[in-house]
Amino acid sequence: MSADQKVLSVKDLKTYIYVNNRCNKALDGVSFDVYRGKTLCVVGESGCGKSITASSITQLLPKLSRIESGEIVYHSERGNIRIDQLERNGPEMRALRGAEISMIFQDPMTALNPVYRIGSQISEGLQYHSKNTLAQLKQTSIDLLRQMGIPLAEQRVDDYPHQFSGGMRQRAMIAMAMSCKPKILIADEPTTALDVTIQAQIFELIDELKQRHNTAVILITHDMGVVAELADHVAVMYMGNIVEQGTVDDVLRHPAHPYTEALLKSIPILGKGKQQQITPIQGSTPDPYQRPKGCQFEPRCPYATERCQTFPDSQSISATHDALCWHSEKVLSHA
Amino acid sequence: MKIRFLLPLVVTLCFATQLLAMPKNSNPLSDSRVRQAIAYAIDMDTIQETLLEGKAIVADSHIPNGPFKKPGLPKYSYDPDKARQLLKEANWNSSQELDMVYYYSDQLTVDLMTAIQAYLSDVGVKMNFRKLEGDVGAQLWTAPKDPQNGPSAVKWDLAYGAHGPLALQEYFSRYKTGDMSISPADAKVDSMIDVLTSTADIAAQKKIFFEMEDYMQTELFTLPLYYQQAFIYESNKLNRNGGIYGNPQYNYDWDVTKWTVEPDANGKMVMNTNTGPMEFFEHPWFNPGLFITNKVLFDRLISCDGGLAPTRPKMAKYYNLSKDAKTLTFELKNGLQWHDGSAITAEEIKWNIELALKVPNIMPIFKTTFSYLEGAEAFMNGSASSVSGIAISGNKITLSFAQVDPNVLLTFTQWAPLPRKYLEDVDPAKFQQHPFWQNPVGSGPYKVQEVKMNDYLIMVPFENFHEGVARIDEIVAYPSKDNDANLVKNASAGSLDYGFTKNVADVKALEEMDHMRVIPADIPYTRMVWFNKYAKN
Amino acid sequence: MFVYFTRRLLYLIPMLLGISFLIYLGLELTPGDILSYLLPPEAIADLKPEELIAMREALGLNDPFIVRYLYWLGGILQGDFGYSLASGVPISKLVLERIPATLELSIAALLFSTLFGVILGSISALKRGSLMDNSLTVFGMIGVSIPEFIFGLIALVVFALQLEWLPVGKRLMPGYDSYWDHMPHLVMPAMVLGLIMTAGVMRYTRSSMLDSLNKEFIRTARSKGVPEWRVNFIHGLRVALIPVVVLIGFRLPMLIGGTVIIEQVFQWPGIGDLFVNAVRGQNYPLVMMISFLSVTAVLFASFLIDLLTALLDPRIKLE
Amino acid sequence: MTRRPTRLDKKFDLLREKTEQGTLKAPSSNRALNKLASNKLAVLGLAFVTIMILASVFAPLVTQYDPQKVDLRMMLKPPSADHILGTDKIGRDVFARIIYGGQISILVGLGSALGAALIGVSIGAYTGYKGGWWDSTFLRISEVVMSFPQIILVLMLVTILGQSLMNLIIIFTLTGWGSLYRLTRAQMLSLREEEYVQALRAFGLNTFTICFKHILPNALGPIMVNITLSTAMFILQEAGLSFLGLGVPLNIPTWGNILNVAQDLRILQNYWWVWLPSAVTISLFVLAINFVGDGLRDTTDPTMQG
Repeated sequence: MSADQKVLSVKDLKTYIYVNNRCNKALDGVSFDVYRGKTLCVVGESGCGKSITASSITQLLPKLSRIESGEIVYHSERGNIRIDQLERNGPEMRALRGAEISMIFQDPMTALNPVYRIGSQISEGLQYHSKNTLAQLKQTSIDLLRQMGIPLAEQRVDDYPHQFSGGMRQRAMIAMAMSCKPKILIADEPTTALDVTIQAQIFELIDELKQRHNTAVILITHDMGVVAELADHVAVMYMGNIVEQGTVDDVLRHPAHPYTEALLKSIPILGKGKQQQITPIQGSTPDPYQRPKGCQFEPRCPYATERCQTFPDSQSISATHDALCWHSEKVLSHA
Repeated sequence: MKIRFLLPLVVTLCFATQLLAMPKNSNPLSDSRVRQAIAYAIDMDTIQETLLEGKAIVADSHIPNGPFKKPGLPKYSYDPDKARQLLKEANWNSSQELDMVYYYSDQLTVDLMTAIQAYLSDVGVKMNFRKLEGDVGAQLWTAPKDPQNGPSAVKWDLAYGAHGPLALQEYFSRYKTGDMSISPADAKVDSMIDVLTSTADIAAQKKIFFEMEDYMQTELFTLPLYYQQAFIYESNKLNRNGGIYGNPQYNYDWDVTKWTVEPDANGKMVMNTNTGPMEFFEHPWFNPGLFITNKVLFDRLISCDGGLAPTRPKMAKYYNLSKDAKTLTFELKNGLQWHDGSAITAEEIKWNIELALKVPNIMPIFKTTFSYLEGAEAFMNGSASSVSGIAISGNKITLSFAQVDPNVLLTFTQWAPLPRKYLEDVDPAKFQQHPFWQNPVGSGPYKVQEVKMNDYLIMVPFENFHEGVARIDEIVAYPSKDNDANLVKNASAGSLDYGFTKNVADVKALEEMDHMRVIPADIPYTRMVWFNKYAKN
Repeated sequence: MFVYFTRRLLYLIPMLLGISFLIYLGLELTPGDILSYLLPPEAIADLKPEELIAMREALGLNDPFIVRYLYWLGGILQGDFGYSLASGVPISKLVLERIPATLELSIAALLFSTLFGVILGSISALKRGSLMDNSLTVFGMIGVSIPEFIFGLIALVVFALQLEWLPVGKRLMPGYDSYWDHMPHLVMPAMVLGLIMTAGVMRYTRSSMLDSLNKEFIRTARSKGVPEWRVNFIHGLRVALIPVVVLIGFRLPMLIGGTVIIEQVFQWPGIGDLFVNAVRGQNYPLVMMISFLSVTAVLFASFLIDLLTALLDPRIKLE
Repeated sequence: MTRRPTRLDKKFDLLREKTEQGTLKAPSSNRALNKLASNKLAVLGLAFVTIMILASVFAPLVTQYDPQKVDLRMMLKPPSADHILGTDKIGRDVFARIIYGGQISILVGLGSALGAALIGVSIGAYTGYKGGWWDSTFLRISEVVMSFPQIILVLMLVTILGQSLMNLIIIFTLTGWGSLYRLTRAQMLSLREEEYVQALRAFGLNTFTICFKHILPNALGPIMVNITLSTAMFILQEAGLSFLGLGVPLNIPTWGNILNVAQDLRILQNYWWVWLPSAVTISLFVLAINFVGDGLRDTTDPTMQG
């Protein structure tokens, strides 16, 4: 994996949320890289900071939150751009959004503006990132919809979101995200609000687009099955940290962090039959305002020792594989 | 006839004068001492100075100051001790609450009621007041079935109101037994009223007025509070050119044709005033002079001075009232015209009088005058097709009366004939609702030019007016009632050149404006407190 | 959509019938007497009871209730709105004469308040928590806390009497030929009524806009890289407007009610003025018809607002 | 190229610092009350409303003057040590009249709002929960009532019932219950689908108990907000009716009736102390109530954060 393939690197990113006059350290030092034409899956329980990571990259954070420190570097064709230093909704940031980095959101029901036609919403970004006539814009919307596999695209382009089914809306969202052929596509749990049967179609579509346009994909999910299917790289998050990251093979087959291990044990794997043993993760996620002192997973960790009272350093397992645990060797050998 | 029948009663009652200072029934207000105590308790002089801002005259009778008022009537000047003493003599029960009613919705009335309440409570009389709602007339004046013993058919004890009749006799004639809701039959009053309403001779009138005033005020049948004045206001742009001032609620010789106004930028003389029509022109047979329209759109047969004493013929070439006051003769001027150019005929005057007899709501003195005509009764009950007491020959009209009406000339100074051809089909019961009153045709110095019902009315001089064409080019009347709520606003903004008001607060404000002048006018308009003297149950 | 609106229109009929019955029932209970309006109280004192009875009979005040109601309703269906008891003028004429004045005043006030309310409300929402937002909120609240007639009277004293910038009141004056001549007269009443209503629209726009700015589609729009004004107005305000329009529909009765007092202050010869006079004079037919017509107007206007909402909100068409 | 710090940044820095030092106080258990207390305007409003209510109730302790005590020799005197707000047209103490006037005005406002709430909430709660024929009937009735311009309905009822204090409260109640009814009904419609209600029903509790004892308390927040706002509205309406001469009879001192003298332009322009104090009192009182209502709304509405 050479460095010129890298499109995005995030280093020691800290993003805090200040709601209700309190400070929630939602991301507390997150680092990872994203490569052209590869899929990075970010997994973790809800509230672990997956979505904040995604919105930090596009600076689409809630109003009462801010990037405290760290770097987000976008390696564009024109050179490196420090996203974290751009003004949130300033012109430079806007030039990246949609055109270079685009997003797909969790709930296609609410992510589309109910009062505008699908077509105009798809081409809205294009309108700002390229010079096109209205007719061209419409044609592009139709083409995109057709690519997304929507039948009768010429007619449906004039429909309103409420006239679309959930799956179709998410396809329209993807069409919208892909309209400017971005370098990075961030999909934030794109299928949680959809039927299981539709989920597979959506993922297939994303994968196909990735391959066709050589787009880097950051897929945020909590579905390990999806990870196994789609990911090139995996980052596992827990309480605002990436506790383990590596290639899909590294992480799924050789988990080096007790949380990853527990996570994998807690979900059934399709095809393994009734005999498989499912062990839920003991304890519950701590209150973000009353965090444990050292390792965040320590209170729930079966490997916990005295040492875990201090925050662990990143342990390199291999060139592609890191874990944030004092006992990663033990975990590795256990598996 | 009646007098002869009642004489013995009067004599009997004269013996009973000693007994008069006793309650006549269970109602303490039937005791004159209680009524007098109430009068002594109220400091009218202070009220006049302060609340009324000096813009009124303290009253000592129904009748306003003038030749018909007896000098030295009892005044009941403020004397709370006397009041307390009288109440004690009359065994006033201090737990009793008097119920006082009124019907005006202005602030001044409420303030006055509050002040009176305070004065009464000072001498130990509890009083609560309330404004009458709904059918005010019925609540005030429903007379009991038995005029002698009652019981009262109305609920109140005291009522505050005003009486401003055109003829002085009317002040007292309403006390006649059976007509009023408040005073048990009093033969002495009845007999005096009979004399009062049938005497045309001035000296005899004066005598009976004096007698009546004295009796009413001594017994304090009703407590007169103050004489209301009317206040004429004019802008400095207006010039009457010698025209006199008088009672602005009625018609008098004010020579409106001679008035001038400073011309506007276009050289046009425009006089702005209020009391323009709001939904319709109010007909001139009920309020003959309250509204500018009734004053200038219609003409009268006789003219009078500012105090409403008949002075000269107007539409008539001459008039003559016979010595016995039972025959009145007019001759109309030649060539009199309505605003549409058609001639005014003597025959039309007769038709007008006959119509007036059938219209229910016309001014009471008009009604009295016309109903005293010979044959009026027969005409009213349908047994005659016309009134026999009206004779026409050419331009001459002769009215023969069955009964003497002391106010017959007064009637003709105020009553205005109307053009027959527009009103031929009118239903007398719905006289006011006739379409004629949307744009009336009259005979006065001004005629209607443009009616914009809710915005304004423009009147222009009538080119064939028999006393010469009026000089002001346009009278613009903005819609209002006779008490214009927007008077001060419009006057400050300079959009009122003439009008009159009885509202003391408005007068003060007008006086403070440099461009306006205010001329007070004495009018027969007495504010009083009526006592309900019937027993109540 | 056509079916939806036809149904919506048909639904008005039983509603109007119910209202008409209630109005008639209510006014039949009035203790007032038309004679009290026709004659001043002093005059009634001079009339005999039998004269009063005769006058009442002549005015048709003695028929049984249901007969009077049916007559009234029948009349309305034939376009006969009855006659004013005071003048005998057809009510339709009286009302028609007054409609332009009231329509002018209320439309001016409505436009003014909508325009300013929406603009200020959006600014408030976008600058949420800023000094601007807080002062607008406080001013808005002060605005709705001052009794409207005091507001009107003070405006009148200041602008008409002291500064002499605007006429003191009234509408048409002699010599006005063009329709626009009387516009200076409209300024003050419309502004006073408009300002009072602005506060409400502003407040509602602010919260609706805040609501809309918190929606997911705002983030979607931002993720496309479009400029902020487009995010805020084309996406945020456009969606926020739907409930604002609905609110304006709800407030139409308030608008008509507001004209009642404002017309009194500024001598504006509209329906409100006619109504107050009719109430004071217990002119039954007139009070009944104006109430009925104002409710009809409100219902019809809310129907129009529904139409407008449907135009603004494509989701409604399915229902 | 660094971002310039904004107003928010400072706040964030402070919060972050406190968090890191561990000095940030944990929020008190009652979040709603806490929030109301942190809303300065609402606290100020509540204080003013409380003071005015107390002053009115204990009026004789606040002022030595009788509000009805006429002194014709002392009319229209400007504020002085004796009469801190001067005297009115018949020499009554303006301050005393405002304090005593508060009794009636607040009674009209609050009484009508509570009356309207009683009718609106009980009908709304019951029919909203029960549904069916009664529900649709009352829904229609409320639609009819609410499509009337309020003042037109009020004026109509004033002519029917006549002008008196009690009648005014009844009229305001009759015309004002609609919005509370709608509100309660809407709350009921959503709450009755909640699982705990299903559970209560499964226990066999009767409708009345479920409705008023178990569901209604959960809908009280918005209802309270509405009651405060109605109170403000009725106080303003009382003043409006006084202006038309159709409100509380003029002999009873109310803020509206005291203010009514401002119609006399001479008073309005020359004797400010006769009308301005009552205008200010009405406006401040209404404003204060509105602040309280807004504060309450913010605390009871979970979607409003920040």
